[in-house]
Amino acid sequence: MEDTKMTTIADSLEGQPRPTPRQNMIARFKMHRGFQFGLFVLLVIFAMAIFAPLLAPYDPYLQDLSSRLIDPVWNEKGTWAHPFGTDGLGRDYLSRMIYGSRIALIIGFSTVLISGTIGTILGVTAGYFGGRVDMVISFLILNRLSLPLVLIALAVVASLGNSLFIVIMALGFLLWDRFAVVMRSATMQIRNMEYIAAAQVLGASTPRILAKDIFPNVLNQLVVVATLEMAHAILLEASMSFLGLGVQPPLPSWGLMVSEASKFMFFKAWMVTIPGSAIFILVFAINLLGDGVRDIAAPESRN
Amino acid sequence: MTQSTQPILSIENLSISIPKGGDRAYAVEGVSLEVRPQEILCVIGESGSGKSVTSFATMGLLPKALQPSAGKIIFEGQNLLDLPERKRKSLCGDQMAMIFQEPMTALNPCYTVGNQIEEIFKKHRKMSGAERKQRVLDLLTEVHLPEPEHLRKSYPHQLSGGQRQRVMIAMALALDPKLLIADEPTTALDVTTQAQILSLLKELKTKHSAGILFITHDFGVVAEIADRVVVMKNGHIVEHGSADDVLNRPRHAYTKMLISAVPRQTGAPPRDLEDSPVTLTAGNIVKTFHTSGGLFGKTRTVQAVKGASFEVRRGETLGIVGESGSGKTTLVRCLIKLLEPDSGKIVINDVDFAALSHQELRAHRKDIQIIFQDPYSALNPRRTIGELLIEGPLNFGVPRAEAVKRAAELLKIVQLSPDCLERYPAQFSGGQRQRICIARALAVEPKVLIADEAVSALDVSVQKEVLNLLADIRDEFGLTLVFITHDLRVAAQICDNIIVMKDGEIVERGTVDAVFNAPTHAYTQQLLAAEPGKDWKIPDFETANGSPPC
Amino acid sequence: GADDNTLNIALGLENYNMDSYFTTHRIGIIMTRHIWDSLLYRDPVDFSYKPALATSFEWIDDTTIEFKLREGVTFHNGEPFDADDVVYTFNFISNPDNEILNQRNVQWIAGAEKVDQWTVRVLLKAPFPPAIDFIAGPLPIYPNEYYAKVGPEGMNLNPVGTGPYRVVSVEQGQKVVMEANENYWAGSPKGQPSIKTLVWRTIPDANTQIAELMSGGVDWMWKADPDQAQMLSAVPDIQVVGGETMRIGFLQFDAAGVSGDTPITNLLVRRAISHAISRQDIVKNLLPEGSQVVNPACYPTQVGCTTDVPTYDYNIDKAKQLMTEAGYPDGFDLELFYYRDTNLAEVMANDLGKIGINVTLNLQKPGVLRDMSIAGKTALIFWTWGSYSVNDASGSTGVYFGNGIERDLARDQQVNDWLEIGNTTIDLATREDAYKKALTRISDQAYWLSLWSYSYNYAFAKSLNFTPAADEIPRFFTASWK
Amino acid sequence: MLIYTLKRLALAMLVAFTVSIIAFSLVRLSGDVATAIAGEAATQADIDAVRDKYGLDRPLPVQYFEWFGNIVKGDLGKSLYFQTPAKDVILDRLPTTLWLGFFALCFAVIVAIPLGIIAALRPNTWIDRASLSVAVLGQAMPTFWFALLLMLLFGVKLRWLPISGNETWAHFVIPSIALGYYAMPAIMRLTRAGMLDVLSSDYVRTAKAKGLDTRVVLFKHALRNALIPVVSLTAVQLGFMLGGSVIIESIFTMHGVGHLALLSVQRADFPVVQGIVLILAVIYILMTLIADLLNGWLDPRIRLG
Ligand SMILES: Nc1ncnc2c1ncn2[C@@H]1O[C@H](COP(=O)(O)OP(=O)(O)OP(=O)(O)O)[C@@H](O)[C@H]1O
Ligand SMILES: Nc1ncnc2c1ncn2[C@@H]1O[C@H](COP(=O)(O)OP(=O)(O)OP(=O)(O)O)[C@@H](O)[C@H]1O
Ligand SMILES: [Mg+2]
Ligand SMILES: [Mg+2]
Repeated sequence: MEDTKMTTIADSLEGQPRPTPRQNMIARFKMHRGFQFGLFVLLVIFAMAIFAPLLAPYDPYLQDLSSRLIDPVWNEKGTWAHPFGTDGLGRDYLSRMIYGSRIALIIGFSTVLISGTIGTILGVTAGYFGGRVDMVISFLILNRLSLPLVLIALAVVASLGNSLFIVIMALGFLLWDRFAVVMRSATMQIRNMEYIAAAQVLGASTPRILAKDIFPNVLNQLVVVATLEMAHAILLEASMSFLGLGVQPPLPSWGLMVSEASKFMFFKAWMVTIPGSAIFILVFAINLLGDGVRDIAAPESRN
Repeated sequence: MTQSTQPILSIENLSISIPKGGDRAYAVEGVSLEVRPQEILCVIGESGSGKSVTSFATMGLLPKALQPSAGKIIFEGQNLLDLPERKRKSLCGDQMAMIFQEPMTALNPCYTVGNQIEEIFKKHRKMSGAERKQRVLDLLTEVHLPEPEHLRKSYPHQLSGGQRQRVMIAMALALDPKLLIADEPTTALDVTTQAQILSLLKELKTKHSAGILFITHDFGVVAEIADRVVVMKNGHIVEHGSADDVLNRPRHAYTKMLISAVPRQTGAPPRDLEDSPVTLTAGNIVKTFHTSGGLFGKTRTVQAVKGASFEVRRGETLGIVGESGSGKTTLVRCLIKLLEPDSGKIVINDVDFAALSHQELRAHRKDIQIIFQDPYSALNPRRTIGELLIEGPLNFGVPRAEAVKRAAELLKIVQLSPDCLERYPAQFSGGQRQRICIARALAVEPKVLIADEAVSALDVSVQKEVLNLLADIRDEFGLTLVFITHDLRVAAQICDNIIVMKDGEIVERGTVDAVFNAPTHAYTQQLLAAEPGKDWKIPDFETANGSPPC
Repeated sequence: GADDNTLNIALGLENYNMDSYFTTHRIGIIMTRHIWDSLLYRDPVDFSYKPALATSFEWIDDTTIEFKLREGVTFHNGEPFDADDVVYTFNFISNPDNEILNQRNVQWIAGAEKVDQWTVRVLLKAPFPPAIDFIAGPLPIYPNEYYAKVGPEGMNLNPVGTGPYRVVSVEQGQKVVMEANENYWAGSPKGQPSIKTLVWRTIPDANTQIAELMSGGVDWMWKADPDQAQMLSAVPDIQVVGGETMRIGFLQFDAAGVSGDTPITNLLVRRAISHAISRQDIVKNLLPEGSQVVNPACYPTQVGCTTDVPTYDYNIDKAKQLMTEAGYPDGFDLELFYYRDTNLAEVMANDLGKIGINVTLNLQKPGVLRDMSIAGKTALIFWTWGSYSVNDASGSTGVYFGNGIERDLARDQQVNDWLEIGNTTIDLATREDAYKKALTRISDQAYWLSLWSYSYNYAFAKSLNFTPAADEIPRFFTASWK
Repeated sequence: MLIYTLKRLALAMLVAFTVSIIAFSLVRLSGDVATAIAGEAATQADIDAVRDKYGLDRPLPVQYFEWFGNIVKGDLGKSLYFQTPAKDVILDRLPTTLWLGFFALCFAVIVAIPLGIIAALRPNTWIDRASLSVAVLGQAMPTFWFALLLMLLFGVKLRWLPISGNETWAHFVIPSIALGYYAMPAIMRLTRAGMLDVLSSDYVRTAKAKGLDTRVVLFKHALRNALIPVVSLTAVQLGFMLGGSVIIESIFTMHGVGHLALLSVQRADFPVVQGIVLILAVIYILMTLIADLLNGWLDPRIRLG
């Protein structure tokens, strides 16, 4: 009697195939409201950026001095002709907002592409080879960390001139530190895994080990850092543009829009609120997404 | 012990449910057991059988996710599950105490040993500081710790594992508890240390008249100390009775299966290998580590291997035994050139590996392969079994199609179904993973196969299967096997010859028989003496087993 | 506020050096007028010259002016004022070795001579018509003994003058506190100061200035953006007044091709651009009350300036037609350099876009931009110019045109010759005629397109009596609480 | 420990050296410094004079070594803008920034650590979610925008606090909150994660098995261990905050080095910019050193390791 019960339990245990990592991930994804929300918002902003010409009611650069500073539609004096109102040069705010998503995303993605590449190469190299290589790279990282980020970025832009390209390059070459730090420790962890030793023993070359064994296993953490750094880059660009050392007008950068509108701060708060909230929502969504990726794909790297 | 004594602890029909998404509905179901004074009750069972959960439920340490759904835990006449939190807390540490498995992490690294013991007095008794200090010193002396005065002021990280476990025991005994729960207290320790702790516990049992609930998965330990035994499987008790009955006359098939899986001191009959050619020669290998703690940390020098030499013949299995830190792993990592030895020769089939350049080495790597201890970290979780199995052959220039075909065959050899190729490591159990590791090593058709503690992480039943598989493969492929273990029984079962290492040196070598029956070195003798349950003659049963493939 | 008789002034820039001769910022010019006096004083309303430290002056010849000095004036530190101070000051600043920052203000001075204790002669290197305007403006008289002792560094830390206000403390780059000079000499054209304490605070961010003004932290600010000004005027305790200044905005064309053979060297293109900028619209919508479209290459009140020059009305069709004639029917790419007023630059870029010129904006620091223009890296620059508040046409044209003037991108000999006459002749009619010719040619050849004059908004507490002046110099010694 | 400290100080010097090279070359990228010094109305002759006066016509490495040699002597050169020693200009403003950083850090820590602890004690409850939201909001809020909102509310609308300047402690309240709020999320998350980690650790289980009071378990056994990584992070955050003070100080017109840095960047006052970069870098390194020492004090494994 007892016997039969035991075997059935045993059978059901062994017979049931364990879920694949992907199935696990999908299950976690389905549970994760924050990630879903973040993803949704980001996709909406993405769509906005891609279909900007279709969505925007006006040319974002089209000035009309005769219809300056029109209030948004929810204010008494607003009209549906300009749902978000117009700016100081009579440009349609909604259209600028829509096109602004392009700038924000371009900044976010390109910066992370540059900084991620630099940081990952440095971090993985340091983590994999250790020893002296690690010492040199750690020193580099320490140097980078001790440089005041905002100040250096401002100095570079101030000297080389403000343009989208320079801002991206400046941020790209400054924001690699977190990539390097995280990739370094992640690689160190993986480096000590026995499957790396196994691959060596099986005659795999170092590049092959890096590509096949190290990289796929640090990828999750890379994605997490990349999302968070993307948010960071967008915020920094906004701050720099706010200080007047960001992208060049008349680009409809949200940060620049806040900067241009900040003179109306106390009287026409909506002009600051709209682009400000757009930055906030985008960064918020990206952060949710990053947290989500961490929870879903790499729950082990919670801190 | 006498049946008439009133039990200190009796667990009645305890069930603890697991929240949805777990691997089963109950962590334990309908568990009943009793612990009596001056008695050691051993709970034995394989990993995940519910041993820890039962003991945690008693101490009120269950994680929030797990809640007792039925049953009673009666201690001194009161049901612990009904007691208010505060009352229960005043029992813990006072009337009942617990020792944990991991001595390395069970003590708070931030406070001195003395401080952590004194806490108990502060909480449960009113004592002056001097009194408390004296009691701490007494306790430390009682558990045979050297220099109690100095030790009291030490931090946990300054102590060895065995010393920490003694501190844990001292802590548990502080207030003379009626019930002592020990959850695998010796699993993480070396045999010699384990023997000392076990004898300490036996000594305390009589001295303090406490009842001890001792959890383990090692039948040797059971044989060594148990008065009565409870066998658990998948959350159920399948058998219980006196130690003698359960060990020598088990009734339940599962118990029989477990006992028959326990490796025997007397392994296979000695084989004649004198005429086989020598495949592997290690000559005077030396390896010293110089560690530096980061950019400017202190440097430390460890002589891990101090000149080891040996030969292994084709078809032979050489066992390397020794306690933790004796240099076993370092030695074999030098053999396969994962570490660069400081000096020495490694000759495999007339090629001196130590003299090869990096480039030449890669071509020769296929001759020597290794299986690691931890089946969980030895497989890249991001690659399918198929990719893992063809990795080696591809590196050595085998065409892809052929490599895939061979991978499927290999899976058959290690008794897994070929459709496992598409799956990821996470979908396999520990034993199955170890089989995959073996298949991966075999894929490049090595001449020498090294197994570094390849079965230590596995349950006995699985351990036995893997050992059998290794022996079969060795014979089938004419492999040379270097088998590293800290478990003398395992070594005896599979090896032809044995090397004993201590502090980086080989202190004894010889055939299994010679080493086990007539050890010459004091250290070997000590090791053998420390083997738990060495007096237990393991009965033989007919059992059918073999886990279903994949 | 009025209750503690303290005026809190918000300034966007800091005065990096309190020594009047070692600062070029307007803030420095303003503070100078409060701390020191000059020999003469130019009336802010009718631009007439009034006696100040000098009671009278007389041109002895084309290069010599004699001043009779006022008696009984003392410096803040008690040092009496007399001819030695004047002579010392003029000799100090005209000596190139002393490297005073603004050489333009002093390079015409040969030196000064003491005639007697109350008479001084200032010697010119060559005839220089606006000399009196300079003497009435940026050339304050320093105490000779004190300055000889402490030098520019000491003067920076602890300025001493004869002016209506005395410096109490200087927190470099942050705050300057001044107190009314109790012993200010009677009869000064500046009048006696009424407000006891002036606190000059540096608040670079315009928003913060407005916030402070609204919350009562400061009592006075200027250069509020026209939109801000409009909205500020709706705030109960605040009044906003506008005041025109001599500053004008203009486009400088590289007509001579210093930056290479760009389309800008083509007269038709320059004229097309001049017709394409919607100056009137910009002035109406984006500039403060009081700003107006300007046509000549100078500010109309300036001596020698005339508005009777060829003008360019806003006419897109004509501009397009000119572009076609010039051979650019499809337009071209152009970089517009500028150093301030991004929004105005944006609108001009937009305007030029309408005639096919695809403009990229390029913001630079002024010093850098000037260098770039000299080095031939700029074809079109949007500048603004305040003529140092010198009410003479030479203050404007003299900087951008003339033989040997490196910032001259027109390099028109005819223009330069006429200007030479205007700049160096004392006779007013001759000057006016020469300037008129030059200005006419400048406009006709479109070397420079004057855009507009800048009017400033002054926003301050309603309880304050304050009148702005056209020379961009707020005079707090004339301000008072209601 | 002493040797360790000395080694760290040596490291700090080394970093200061490399950072100074970076700072120097970066700032010298700023085009022609002489032009910037001479000002809007300068003529070419003026510029040449400036160039000659400051030795800007010599090769860069020569200038660098001279500059560095002076730094070693404690001389950062002369501010091109103020014409006074850059060291004085910077040191004059440094206290403001340090106070701002200190207050901001206090704000961040005082809010973040309790919040992190509470969240860890009640994981996945509304408290946990609420504190996580506070954190995520903080991370997503552009600092300048948050600062402007605070200024609008407390300075203009309510008139509770002064808006700009740094004369009294009241001037520091809004800026500290604005600055600290950005640093808070990271500290909170780490406290929470560390606490969760520690609460499920073996030694906390041991402490519970000893029947200790929850209070003792939490504050004696758990918190100390959980705080060890937080200390390092906090040091790093202080470094970031000193950098972030550029924005906050500019908005609130606090005369600290951050604001000075922005202005100096704009007017190419390179000795000052170089000096600030250098000083901030050294402060950062010193902070990590202090954090390490603090960790050594908290964690005997480091101290006695
Ligand atoms: N916190 C938890 N949440 C969910 N399930 C749990 C939890 N802890 C334990 N379990 C489940 O309870 C069952 C019994 O676990 P337990 O730790 O008692 O096993 P064990 O016999 O002590 O094994 P081992 O020898 O590995 O320590 C297992 O199936 C396990 O998965
Ligand atoms: N990479 C390393 N750096 C520094 N010291 C090391 C390193 N690897 C091993 N050691 C030291 O060398 C000695 C031998 O270690 P080794 O791992 O070979 O022992 P082992 O016999 O395999 O022990 P175990 O049974 O615990 O696996 C130990 O003292 C260990 O601390
Ligand atoms: Mg267990
Ligand atoms: Mg080992």
